Amino acid sequence: MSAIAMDAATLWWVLGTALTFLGLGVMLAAPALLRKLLAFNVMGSGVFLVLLALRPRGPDGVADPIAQALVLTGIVIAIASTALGLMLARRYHLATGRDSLPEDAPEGTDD
Amino acid sequence: MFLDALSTLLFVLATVFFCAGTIGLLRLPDTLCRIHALTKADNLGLGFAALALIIQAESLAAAGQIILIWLLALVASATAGYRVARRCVPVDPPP
Amino acid sequence: MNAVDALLALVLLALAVACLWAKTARTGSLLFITFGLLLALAWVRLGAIDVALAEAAIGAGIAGALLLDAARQFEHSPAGQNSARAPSPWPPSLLMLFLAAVLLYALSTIQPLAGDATLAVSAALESSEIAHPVTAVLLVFRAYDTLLEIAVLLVAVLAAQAAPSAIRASPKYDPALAAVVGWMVPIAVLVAVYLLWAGSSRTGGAFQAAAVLAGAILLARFSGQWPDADRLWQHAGVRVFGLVTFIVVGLSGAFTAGAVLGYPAGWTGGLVLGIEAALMLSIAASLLALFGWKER
Amino acid sequence: MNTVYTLFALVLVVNLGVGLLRVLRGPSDADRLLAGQLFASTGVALLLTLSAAGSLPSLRDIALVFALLGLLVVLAFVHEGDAIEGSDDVS
Repeated sequence: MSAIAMDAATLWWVLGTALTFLGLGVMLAAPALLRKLLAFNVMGSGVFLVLLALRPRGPDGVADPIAQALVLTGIVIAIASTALGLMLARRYHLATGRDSLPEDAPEGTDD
Repeated sequence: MFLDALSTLLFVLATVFFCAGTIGLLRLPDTLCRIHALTKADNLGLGFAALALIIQAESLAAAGQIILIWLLALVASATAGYRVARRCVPVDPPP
Repeated sequence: MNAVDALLALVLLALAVACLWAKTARTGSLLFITFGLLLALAWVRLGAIDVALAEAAIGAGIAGALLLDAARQFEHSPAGQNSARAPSPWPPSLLMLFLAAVLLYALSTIQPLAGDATLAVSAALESSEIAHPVTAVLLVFRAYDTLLEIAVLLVAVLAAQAAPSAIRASPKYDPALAAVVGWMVPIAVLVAVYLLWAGSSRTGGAFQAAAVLAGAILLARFSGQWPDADRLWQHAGVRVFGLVTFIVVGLSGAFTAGAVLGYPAGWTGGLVLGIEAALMLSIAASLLALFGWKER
Repeated sequence: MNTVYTLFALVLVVNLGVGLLRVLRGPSDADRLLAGQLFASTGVALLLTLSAAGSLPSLRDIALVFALLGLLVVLAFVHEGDAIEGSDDVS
């Protein structure tokens, strides 16, 4: 694939790293709350990919059961916190009509 | 041996329909037209692939599950096409 | 098959970028759903079939419905223009690049080895009386974690309910949709029970089953079917049932098996299945509660 | 048979890659949704093929979930009735 001899696991943890920091960057920089939540989820997926790809596979090609259990737990927690975040963002929007926090709002777009 | 050849043939047919579906999705001019690509070409492709895999299935239960999946996909995409089309077309049909 | 992996990874990366820089909240949500769909395929390629099943049900199904539901509200708001502003790039992205490079370097020096814990799992699998290793880890070896996870889910639900929920219009009746959903929902419920049962011997389990179950109820809800059954799900008792069952069985393990969250020999399979069934109902009800749905 | 499975899987992933153009380009969200549905049915075919190739019966369960919950996203998308939207909004 490239200069580094890339096996399948390497491919996935490289992708995982890319997704993690894409997500983190957008989560920090984006003003809109919903975009922050999307970024949070992308970041989470990236972390899960790194976590799983780093574990060696079992003899039958099945991924490590402990890593799988951790990621499963993580997915459920991620959806719970996303739902909570969405709920807060919606209530905030209903109350103020904004979709981003005032200190994050870019100049001139905040009415 | 004959069954393998039959499966391969069905896979080739599935390839044709899947590619047609994807090309349709890209090339057709508007949303309503593009629904065709989803509901017709792609489901035929999936149907041929399912048929090819049923021939190779290791048990009756596996074959049954593949058929169920195909039926569900058919119904789901037909309904999806209908709902999306309703959204694109302004007039309600006469009661 | 490496070409399949590489292509899949590229598509995932493109989707993630498009999702994060999407013009509107709704476009972003749609792209995220597609991302989740393909991520499930990536999990399959990684051999993590349990995770793939959960991602297909939760990531692409439930999360998609949640996000689209929320995005609609932001779409119609006058301030919705704010989200059109893509994140302003430079200083953080340089930092991100630097951190990514550091992490990549660190990861490249790690030699993947089967750790002691992994070896312990495969050694102890025989005595745990559960054939599927992931289920054994979740409910036998790491039962504390799962117990607390359910508690966290309940806390999230409680917090979400502290904010009064938005009121939605009940959907218009559509005969064609009602007919389709009318036979799809029973199949989905059946699939949920099947996944729960499958979890004791192969891929499946409470989380995946719960997500499918919640999906089934949402299907019914979006088409305006079975409102009475839907109301039953909103009862708080359903949400805590799983946690209570888990705690009761866990505590009784102190007397019957000599350890809290232990299972008496010979009973593990049945008890775990019972706990998982209770958890399935509660997780599904909690996921539904997180939608904050209240009909007009 | 395994070569055939591999080739077909590759064809499907290439289809996903090409279909990505429609997802990215839109122009309307309805188009993205349709492309996403196309991804779902391609994904079902891919899962069934991989299940046969690797003798992994569990992959069929995932395909089943894909087929069941794909409709959920569509219904969430169109849920609030029949707003006019689609072919006319060009970005």
